[in-house]
Amino acid sequence: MFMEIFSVIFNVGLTHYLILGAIMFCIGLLGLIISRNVIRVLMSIEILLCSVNINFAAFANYVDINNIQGQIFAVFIIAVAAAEAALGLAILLSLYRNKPTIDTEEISELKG
Amino acid sequence: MEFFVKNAGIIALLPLWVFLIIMFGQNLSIYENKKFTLWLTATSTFAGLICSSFILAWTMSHNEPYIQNFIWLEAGYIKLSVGVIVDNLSAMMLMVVTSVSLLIQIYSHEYMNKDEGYHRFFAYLNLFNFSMLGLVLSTNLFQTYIFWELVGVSSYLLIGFWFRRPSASSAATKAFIINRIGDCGLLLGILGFLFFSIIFWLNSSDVFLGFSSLPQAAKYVYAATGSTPMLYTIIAVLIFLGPVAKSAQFPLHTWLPDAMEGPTPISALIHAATMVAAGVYLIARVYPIFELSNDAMTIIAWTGAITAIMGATIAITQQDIKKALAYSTCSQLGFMVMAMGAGAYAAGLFHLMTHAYFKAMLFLCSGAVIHGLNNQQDMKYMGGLRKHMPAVAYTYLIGCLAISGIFLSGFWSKEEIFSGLLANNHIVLLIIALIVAGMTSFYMFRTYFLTFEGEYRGNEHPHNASKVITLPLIIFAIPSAIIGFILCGKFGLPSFDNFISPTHEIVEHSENFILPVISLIISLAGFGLAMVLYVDKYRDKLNINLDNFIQKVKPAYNFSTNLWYIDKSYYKLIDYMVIPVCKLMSNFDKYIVDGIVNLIALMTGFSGWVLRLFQNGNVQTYATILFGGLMLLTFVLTIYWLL
Amino acid sequence: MEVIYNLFFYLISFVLIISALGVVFMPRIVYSAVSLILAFISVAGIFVMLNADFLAITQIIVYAVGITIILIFAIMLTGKISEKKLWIAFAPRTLFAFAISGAFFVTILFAITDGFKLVARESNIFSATLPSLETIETLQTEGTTGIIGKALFTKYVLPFEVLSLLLIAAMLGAIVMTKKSGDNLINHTTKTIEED
Amino acid sequence: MHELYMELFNKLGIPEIFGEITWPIIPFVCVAALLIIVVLFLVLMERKVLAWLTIRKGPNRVGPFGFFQTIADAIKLLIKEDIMSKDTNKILFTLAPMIVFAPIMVIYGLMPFTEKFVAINLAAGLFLVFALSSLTTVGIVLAGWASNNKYSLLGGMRSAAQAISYEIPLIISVLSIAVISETLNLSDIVDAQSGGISYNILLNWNIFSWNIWPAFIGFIVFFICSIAEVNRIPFDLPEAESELVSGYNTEYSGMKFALFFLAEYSALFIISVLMVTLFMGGYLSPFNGYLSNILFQNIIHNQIILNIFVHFEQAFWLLAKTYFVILIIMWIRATLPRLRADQLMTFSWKFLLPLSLLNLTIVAIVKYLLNTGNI
Repeated sequence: MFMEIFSVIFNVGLTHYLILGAIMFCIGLLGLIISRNVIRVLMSIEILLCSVNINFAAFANYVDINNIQGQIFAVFIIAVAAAEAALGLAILLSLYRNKPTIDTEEISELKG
Repeated sequence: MEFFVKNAGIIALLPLWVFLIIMFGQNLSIYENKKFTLWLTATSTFAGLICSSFILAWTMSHNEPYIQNFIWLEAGYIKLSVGVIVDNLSAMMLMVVTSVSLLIQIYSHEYMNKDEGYHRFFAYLNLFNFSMLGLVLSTNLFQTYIFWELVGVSSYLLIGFWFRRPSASSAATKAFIINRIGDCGLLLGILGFLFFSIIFWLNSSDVFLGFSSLPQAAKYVYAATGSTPMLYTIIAVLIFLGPVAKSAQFPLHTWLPDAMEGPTPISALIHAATMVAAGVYLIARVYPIFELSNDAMTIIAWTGAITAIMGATIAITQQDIKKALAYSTCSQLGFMVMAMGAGAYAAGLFHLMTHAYFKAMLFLCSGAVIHGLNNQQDMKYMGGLRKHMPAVAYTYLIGCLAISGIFLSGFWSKEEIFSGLLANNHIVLLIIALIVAGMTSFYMFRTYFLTFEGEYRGNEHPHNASKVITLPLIIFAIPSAIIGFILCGKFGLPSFDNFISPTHEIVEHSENFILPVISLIISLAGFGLAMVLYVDKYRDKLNINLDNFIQKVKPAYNFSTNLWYIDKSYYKLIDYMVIPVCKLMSNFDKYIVDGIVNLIALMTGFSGWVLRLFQNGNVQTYATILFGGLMLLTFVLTIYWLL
Repeated sequence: MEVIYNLFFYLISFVLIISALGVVFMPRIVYSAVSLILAFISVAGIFVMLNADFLAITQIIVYAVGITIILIFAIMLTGKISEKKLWIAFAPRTLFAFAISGAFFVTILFAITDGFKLVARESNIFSATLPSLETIETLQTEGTTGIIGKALFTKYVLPFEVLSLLLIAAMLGAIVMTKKSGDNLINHTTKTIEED
Repeated sequence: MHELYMELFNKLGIPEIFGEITWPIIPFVCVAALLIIVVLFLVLMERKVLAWLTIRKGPNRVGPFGFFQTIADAIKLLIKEDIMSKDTNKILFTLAPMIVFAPIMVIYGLMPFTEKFVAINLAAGLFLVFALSSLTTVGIVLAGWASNNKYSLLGGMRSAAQAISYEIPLIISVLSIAVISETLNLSDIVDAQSGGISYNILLNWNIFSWNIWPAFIGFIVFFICSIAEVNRIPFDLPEAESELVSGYNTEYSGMKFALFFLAEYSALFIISVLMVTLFMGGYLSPFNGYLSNILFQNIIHNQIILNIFVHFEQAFWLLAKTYFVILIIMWIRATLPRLRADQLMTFSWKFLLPLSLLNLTIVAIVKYLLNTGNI
């Protein structure tokens, strides 16, 4: 009984990758919300995107090995992430120029 | 030759390109030389003219029309398409439009040269050319409608060309609104027709509303509405409403005289030769629909007749040279529509063609006169201009002879109309037509004598028109003089009837010489009356006092100068009927509709106030709320999915 | 071989999770950046294990180099501030964040394992097993580049083109936003040097 | 080879799994040894060549003609005190040289030195080479930042800007090679360059089917960009002595400096190998077939031994071409002055990038015409 459960857990399959993706997603989510530093928020967003990519690649490998469409989507996500990072930096810098802070607690221009 | 036919769409697209080039490039330095715009425009139109002549030659030898279609939009099972049709009718119209428009463009270069809106003018001109040629080349009613509207827009833009003048902008608005009434009718008619014939089109191999299957479709609709012939007549009359507005027929004609506020070349091109003729063209295109309903035909014929006589009576008393010509146009269009309605299909189109040339020329002559007198339009201040501008005077004379039906082209086309009316037993209409012909002759020569003969009564020093202006006039004089004779179909010459209506049964005219002789006599009588009344020499000799003469026929004279009181009654109608209703509706809108909207706005504002409490300005808090919601959603969905 | 594969998976996953946690919880932002590089390279390793060689290399070249350098530049350009220790926020939302991500993880885990069942996984769509050895063999010798390239230029050509537009728009946007007002973009460098 | 290795484990009674795990490490050990030797030789070569070009004597005290000079240098670096100033960021300061050095070492494993001597033969090897070589930039930036020295920081920033700018034309020019040979595998790229252009005598020499001919513009772009990528004169702005003291490695000494030094020279070597592999036929001989086949086939009849000779000959050709390229790079170092920072950027974006795109277009068109048989 114990050996059976151990072998199920130990032998890596799709589920393992999905769980890994979920863990990464939760870590990214955590970082996105709790960080006080804008740059760290950007980093957390990258982690979020990475976790999605892991899931895509895992599905491509286990479900759609002949067409690997998941990988193609991951390529798109990577490109979008690059654009997002560049724009994030640009926004950060123009923010920093207008109000010299990168502390999210101090940035509250959206207050309604 | 096949090449030109297969690429006939290019003729229409060339002006569009030129329009875009001029419109988007008019601030570039290259446009400081105005010749660039002229060359661009004239070259494209000339290319169109060459293509059109090849197409015309092709249609001479081919009876089957060439049709090309592209599906433009699909909505369910309704497929609407655009395309190109090349048959005798469109070939003729192409020829007329491109040739008239080329000459007028050259003329405009001189006429508009000092104007600041030169490039805009040419851009609009090209837009008009595009829409008119597109209209001519349309394969189906739907496409026709699109270009119909485009033609209206370019007409609107050009009437209001000098938009800083209040009269011009209000004239443009008037033209637009009145055309809207007609277009509304046309659209309703097309939709009604489509509604009854939709099953026919689905089974047909032709495109929806295609002209080539229109006769069968009309028969189908006639059968479908068989129990209520009234319905079919209503549809036909609704379709006819489009031409009524566009061709300035009786109830909706009031915009055309006002449209003379636009530049004179525009009056010549759009409001005399081509666009107003589009109505007649449309009647010709959908002739199979009208043919089936006698009531509709009668309505058309009588509308034409009333317009013809009304235009003629008003034109007699006009002092403004362009207004006189405008009412003359009205009257001539009435002639054509009357011919169409009476069954003389080819005669109407023949008159359309001849009229296009001589009326364009007449307008250009009047433009030359106005230009030469520094924008003086009133004939009171003209006279004796033959000495100052002989070329203009002689071409104007040729035009007058042509329109009055004294031997030149108008004679032949009018003669066909008369014989067509006679052949279809419309004796009343024939009498009206003959009277109108006499009046035409009278008022045209009245304008001629007032303008070019006698003593000069104005203050400005008249100067002669330049070569660029006179050259198009002289070129125009040639077709105005001879085209009727060439195509009359008698004396072994080619017959316009055979060319234009190979599919329609040709009405055999009774070859009598009485009718032409009568019409000639009547025209000459009109000419004589004008000479007696308006040439000082003869008037003095016969001792006629014009003012006394007018006093004697005061009620009729007032009726005519007040434009049959139509405009005034329209204004009264609007004042006492439309505006109160509008006020009522406005109040409804203000207090009830707005009240509901304001209530909703208040509610939104309140909920916004509540939601604003969540907005503390920190983006991450928003992210928390967002992901919290996402988490809840995921949770619920997972539970729902697994259980 | 299977055992090695599994061991490698756990090794890389461990490094990945630790470095991802490092990104979030490192007190100094530069360490976070270095930790991020490690995380990205680990993700590339995961891709290699999933027979996605093209994706792994793209991951390195875009994430581990491109994005990381952008982030390091951002750290350096805001140097004065980032040296102050801006750690996690002590605000009510931090508590919420822990709760939400925890609940999220549990929910996803619940969904993936079909209600925490360890054995009976055949019933749902995740019951896919490792593909056949020949397929993996061909993928490993020929690589996935060819397949992805063909797909990008045939089936996905429209998204691909739209993506190129997006990248251009992002580039232009970034340039316009970071440009100081009144800067002459073209001659800026030469001008400053001439002034010096 | 693999079986032999496993048999060894069997005989010694060690579980096979350790063999499986250690087997992939062996090529890296070989590569590391190769790397050390190459760098030792390159340093000596550079000093000798520069001396020759500037009519000096160069190192001539240690050993015959100063051949052991670099070994002495290496020993000096190893036993030197490792200084770290007070305000440096200790962790990153230590980590940076490793981040710079490690990817280059992996790239050595990807290179086809001979037909068989390829540690990792990947399908997308070419792509991986560029991914890894760009990783070094991160290390340099971190080194500059961790030094807590403004010259170092400037050097690091410049290096990053330069690397990113020059990587784009570099990769686009390499893309043309991928288009020509329809693969990203480095061995296949080399094989695709064999055979000449015709079966005629002389025209069947490999030299005529080198990629340098169809992608000549690409070769020029690649050559310039590769000099910039390894930060050598005239593109050595990150470590310009006259402006930035020594750029990002100003604060480094001892073993950490040695790592930078090692990385720099191995990058020079590896980029030359890459250039030779992509454009000049790699390990192939420029003639039709290998010389050793012709020379020894009547003397040695054992095919295996003959093959070993062929492998050595392949290594010889590769090294000969590589050192030729390195010689030219050194020659350029001795000849040209350093560029200005803005000239560097303008040159890359406004000149090299369009040129590389032009090259790609030409190659693509030629390839299309060849494939459709229109030429």
